[in-house]
Amino acid sequence: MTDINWNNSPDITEDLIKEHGLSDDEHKLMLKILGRTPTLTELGIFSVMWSEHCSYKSSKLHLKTLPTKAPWVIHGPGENAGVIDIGDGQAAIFKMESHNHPSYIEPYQGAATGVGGILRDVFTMGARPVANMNALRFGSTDHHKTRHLLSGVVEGIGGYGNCVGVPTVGGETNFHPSYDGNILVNAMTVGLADQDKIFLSAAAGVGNPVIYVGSKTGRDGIHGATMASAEFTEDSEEKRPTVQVGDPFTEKLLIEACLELMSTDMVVAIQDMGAAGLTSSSVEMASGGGVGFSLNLDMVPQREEGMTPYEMMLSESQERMLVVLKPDRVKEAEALFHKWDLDFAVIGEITADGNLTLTWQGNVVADIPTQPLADNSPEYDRPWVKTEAPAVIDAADMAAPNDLGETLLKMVGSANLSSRAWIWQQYDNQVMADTIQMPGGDAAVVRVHGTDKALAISTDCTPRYCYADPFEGGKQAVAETWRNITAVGANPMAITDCLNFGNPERPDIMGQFVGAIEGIREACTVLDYPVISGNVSLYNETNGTGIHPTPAIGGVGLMQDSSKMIKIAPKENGDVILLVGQSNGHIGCTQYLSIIEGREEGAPPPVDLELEKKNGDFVRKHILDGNISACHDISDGGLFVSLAEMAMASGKGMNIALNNGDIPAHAYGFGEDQARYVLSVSAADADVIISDAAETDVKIENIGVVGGEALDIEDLLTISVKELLDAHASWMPNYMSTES
Amino acid sequence: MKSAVVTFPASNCDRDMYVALEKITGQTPHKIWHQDSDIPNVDLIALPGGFSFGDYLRCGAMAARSPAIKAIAEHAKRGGYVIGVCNGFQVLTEMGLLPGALMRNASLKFVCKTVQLKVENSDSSFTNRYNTGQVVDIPVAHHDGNYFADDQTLAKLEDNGQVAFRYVDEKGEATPSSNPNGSQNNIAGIMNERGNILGMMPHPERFIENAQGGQDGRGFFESIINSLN
Amino acid sequence: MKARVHITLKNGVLDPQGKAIQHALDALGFSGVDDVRQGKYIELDLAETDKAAAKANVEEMCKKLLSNMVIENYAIDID
Amino acid sequence: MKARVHITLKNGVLDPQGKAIQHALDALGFSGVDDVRQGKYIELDLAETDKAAAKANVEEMCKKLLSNMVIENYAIDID
Ligand SMILES: Nc1ncnc2c1ncn2[C@@H]1O[C@H](COP(=O)(O)OP(=O)(O)O)[C@@H](O)[C@H]1O
Ligand SMILES: [Mg+2]
Repeated sequence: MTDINWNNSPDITEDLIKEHGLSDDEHKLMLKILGRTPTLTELGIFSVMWSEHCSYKSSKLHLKTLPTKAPWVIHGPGENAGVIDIGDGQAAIFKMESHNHPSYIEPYQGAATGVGGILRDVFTMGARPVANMNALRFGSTDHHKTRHLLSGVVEGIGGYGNCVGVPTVGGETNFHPSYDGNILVNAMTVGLADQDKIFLSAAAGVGNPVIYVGSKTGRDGIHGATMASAEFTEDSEEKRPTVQVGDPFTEKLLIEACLELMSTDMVVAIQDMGAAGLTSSSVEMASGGGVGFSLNLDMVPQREEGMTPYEMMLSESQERMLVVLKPDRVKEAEALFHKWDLDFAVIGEITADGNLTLTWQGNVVADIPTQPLADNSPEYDRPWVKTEAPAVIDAADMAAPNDLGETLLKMVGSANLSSRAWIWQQYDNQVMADTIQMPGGDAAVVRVHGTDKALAISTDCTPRYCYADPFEGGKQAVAETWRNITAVGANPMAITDCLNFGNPERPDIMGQFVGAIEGIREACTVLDYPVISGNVSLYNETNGTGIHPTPAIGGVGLMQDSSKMIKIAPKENGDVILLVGQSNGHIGCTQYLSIIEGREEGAPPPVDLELEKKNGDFVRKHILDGNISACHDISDGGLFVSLAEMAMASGKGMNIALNNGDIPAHAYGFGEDQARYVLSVSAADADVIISDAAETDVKIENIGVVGGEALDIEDLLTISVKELLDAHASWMPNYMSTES
Repeated sequence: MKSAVVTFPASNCDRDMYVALEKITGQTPHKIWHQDSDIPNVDLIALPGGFSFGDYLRCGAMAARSPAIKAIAEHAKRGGYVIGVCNGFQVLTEMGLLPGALMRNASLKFVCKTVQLKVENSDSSFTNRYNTGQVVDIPVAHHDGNYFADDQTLAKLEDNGQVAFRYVDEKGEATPSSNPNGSQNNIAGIMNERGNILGMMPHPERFIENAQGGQDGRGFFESIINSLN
Repeated sequence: MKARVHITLKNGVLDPQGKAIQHALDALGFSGVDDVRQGKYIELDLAETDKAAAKANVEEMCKKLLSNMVIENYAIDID
Repeated sequence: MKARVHITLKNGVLDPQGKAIQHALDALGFSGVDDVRQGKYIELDLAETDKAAAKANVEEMCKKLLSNMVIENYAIDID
């Protein structure tokens, strides 16, 4: 064994090990792997590699049960991002990731660096990022921090995404008191690559050089463990902020430089430095390729003076990448990075022994076998209890509102259903000039540059459903993305997930997690819609109160002919409005119940996945046949809200007559039964669609026509489109311009 | 029309401009890297949108000091056409080729949306395919598009017909609420006195086909082609 | 009464702007610039005439709005 | 040697940031703020050891890059 001789290394005491979050078993395992006491740097490396964040120790067992395969899946979970085949030798590459905690501490930088991180996960695989999405959850609108957090997060996402020149094309935004102390900032990036130019992180080739490129390393983001290292740093005059600051300018250079590098044949392997920076990138590259890494830390570009090996290995400085090059190409690659004004340093080489060997100032400061470190990362089967299914609420037991029109107005002007234009106008959603469906519709659509193809993207989750029934909620989140993608005419291909939950050490929370995974599994299986990447964020909890379980799903669909895409706005007066799907007036867990009755209870709407598939496939077929001119799925707020949204998008009114039988009108209008769509079609096409529906046993009803200045629902309500628009558009700007 | 698009390190609408020029002119544009001091002989040089150097310090400031800038200025001096869109407009003011400056939006927020522009005068090389007073839809996407010039400069711009586009409402009125960034006199785009240099905040290159939401941007490029014939 | 506030990044916090300025100066041929840090400078005209009261007031403003205490420091001069 | 540069907007130049700060302070209940102007503060670490030379050099930097003479003024302190 190599001589470990870092004379500065302190005693590795029990306390120090505790501070690094290692359990007794993990401690023992570490000693067994090393065959000796670790150095401080080694302890730090074990600690981060085995942290929940890097090791997925609480979730792994369950994540393994998700369906990840399909003929069109090129790389599923396990790589930096998932990859699907979109034909013509091209691939779409995508992933969603959380940056929750940093965004609560410092909303601008937390959200900005979240965007930066997910972009790197995608371009590190050789993809040019073409679209960003953001799924945001904030606390109650009454909470004193909500405005500050919302404005900072949105500015940070825009500040970063706008500068790197990737359009932010959609997302979702909820407010709920369960996020008061733990907001969620989930960012998703979609990229495009040629299938023969996809890069992986597994290193190979003993003697090949290991290159560090990008920004210099500072002491950013060295978390809880900082105390342990504080005594070894020169200056302690002020407590170091653990916040990382993003530099989108450098990220843009990094994207261009890396893509240029990857267009040559110089690269053996490449990996971004994400969480746990140099540590996780080097361990993953080495263990993934079954080789060792020998790194000379003196060669690491450093922003600050006197950095210790511990700090360098744990730093989370942004905008950095690790690359293994072919040996004779270093000069060429260096010139390329210098053209883009980026740091480039050979910091080590690939070795045969499988160890991560770090030297610093002439001494070996760490020497860890990477395979055991990666393979033996802890895996827990945490105890869990199933969430008890809540009782179904009957709308007939509930008083009807006096004025349905006023009720609808109140709903479209509420915190959770009002327009998000205040948000998306701060995002450049058109840069790259291929966005053909901008925020405001069901799914965002971007063209595959230079082809007829397009990708449709949607992020969805209904946390109140997941809280009431994690299984149904998990199913619903997947189904809603599938439905949104279908509604624009695209074929849903695969999803990424971002699983945000509370403390997994609590059996009830773990039960939520397990339930949601089961639901996602079932939905993905039935819909033939595999999970190809994802991220888990646990411990979203303050003072024992966890967030609502929030398994955010990001779905991607493909269109062969982007000219067939449709939007939610009806086109012509006189067009017929069709309602697809079964309306049962399901009122439990609805927006209506929450906004109008102030109650959050009952069972969420059940998701019949076979029905989803049948109805969705039917709608998509008719979109592609050119029979449908506008389509909107029914989700939050039910049928009336969907109709209102379509009217607002077109500026045209509608004359609707309902056939609600013995279901109370408010339940029929605001119930959130799943697997439903509203279509706007020409009169001639309506006949074609209705007769096809009869043949294929799809429930469809003609409920009215487009026209006039108002949304008029016979015997129930009449509201001018203008009034709807005013209520819908004004909530967020008003909210943000008043002080808390 | 022979054209060239300049790329600074963090330009991000260079491809969009390139694609628009290629589609509309039918000719492959040249690419100019900000470090190039030799530039091709073309009719039009386009400075695209983006963040050139991260928009640090001041938008366009560092770009306006790049090696390629000298040659671009010479091209302009010879009477060659130069357009600057968004960040490109900021670069042109920083270079001193256009008067005034672009300040932080009055809302202090980035703004991305489609706005209405009034074509102030269809006599120019950049607007002759539009009608005077025509209202067109073009998207904006910027953080610093709040045009400022001192009163004298402003008066001169107005008197000489150097204001090319103004933010207006659907009726063509330059109202405060139709102004997305607080620009003086609702100015969206201006020309130099000689009429061969134009800077504008809105992005005509993003609106050249209906799939993008509209194609009112085409007229801008077609005007330049037209004025060469 | 005038208050001048300097808002600077805490030590160790990355300063992308400063870095870019340094780089640009270098490219323009200015050598010997070892480091650049960019901060904000805010001048406030105050109705207050008591120096101590003004200072206390501006201190509050810094904490509540002008500076981001997570990554920035502030310094106040009154005259 | 350290140079401190203050870059401020010229009189008569609109200052959207200053105005927004003033507005926000007002909304937060800070009264008696008559005007706010926001500028930039740049610190440079210079290799130069001669004060006059350093000042001349930084003056050049201001003219060439750090300030936009159309809208901004600069002031340099060396120490
Ligand atoms: N944070 C956000 N950023 C960008 N777009 C958003 C954001 N939140 C919501 N949107 C957009 O607002 C529209 C409505 O959102 P939502 O009600 O969640 O749609 P749906 O119910 O169809 O899933 C969508 O087009 C969505 O992309
Ligand atoms: Mg939808």
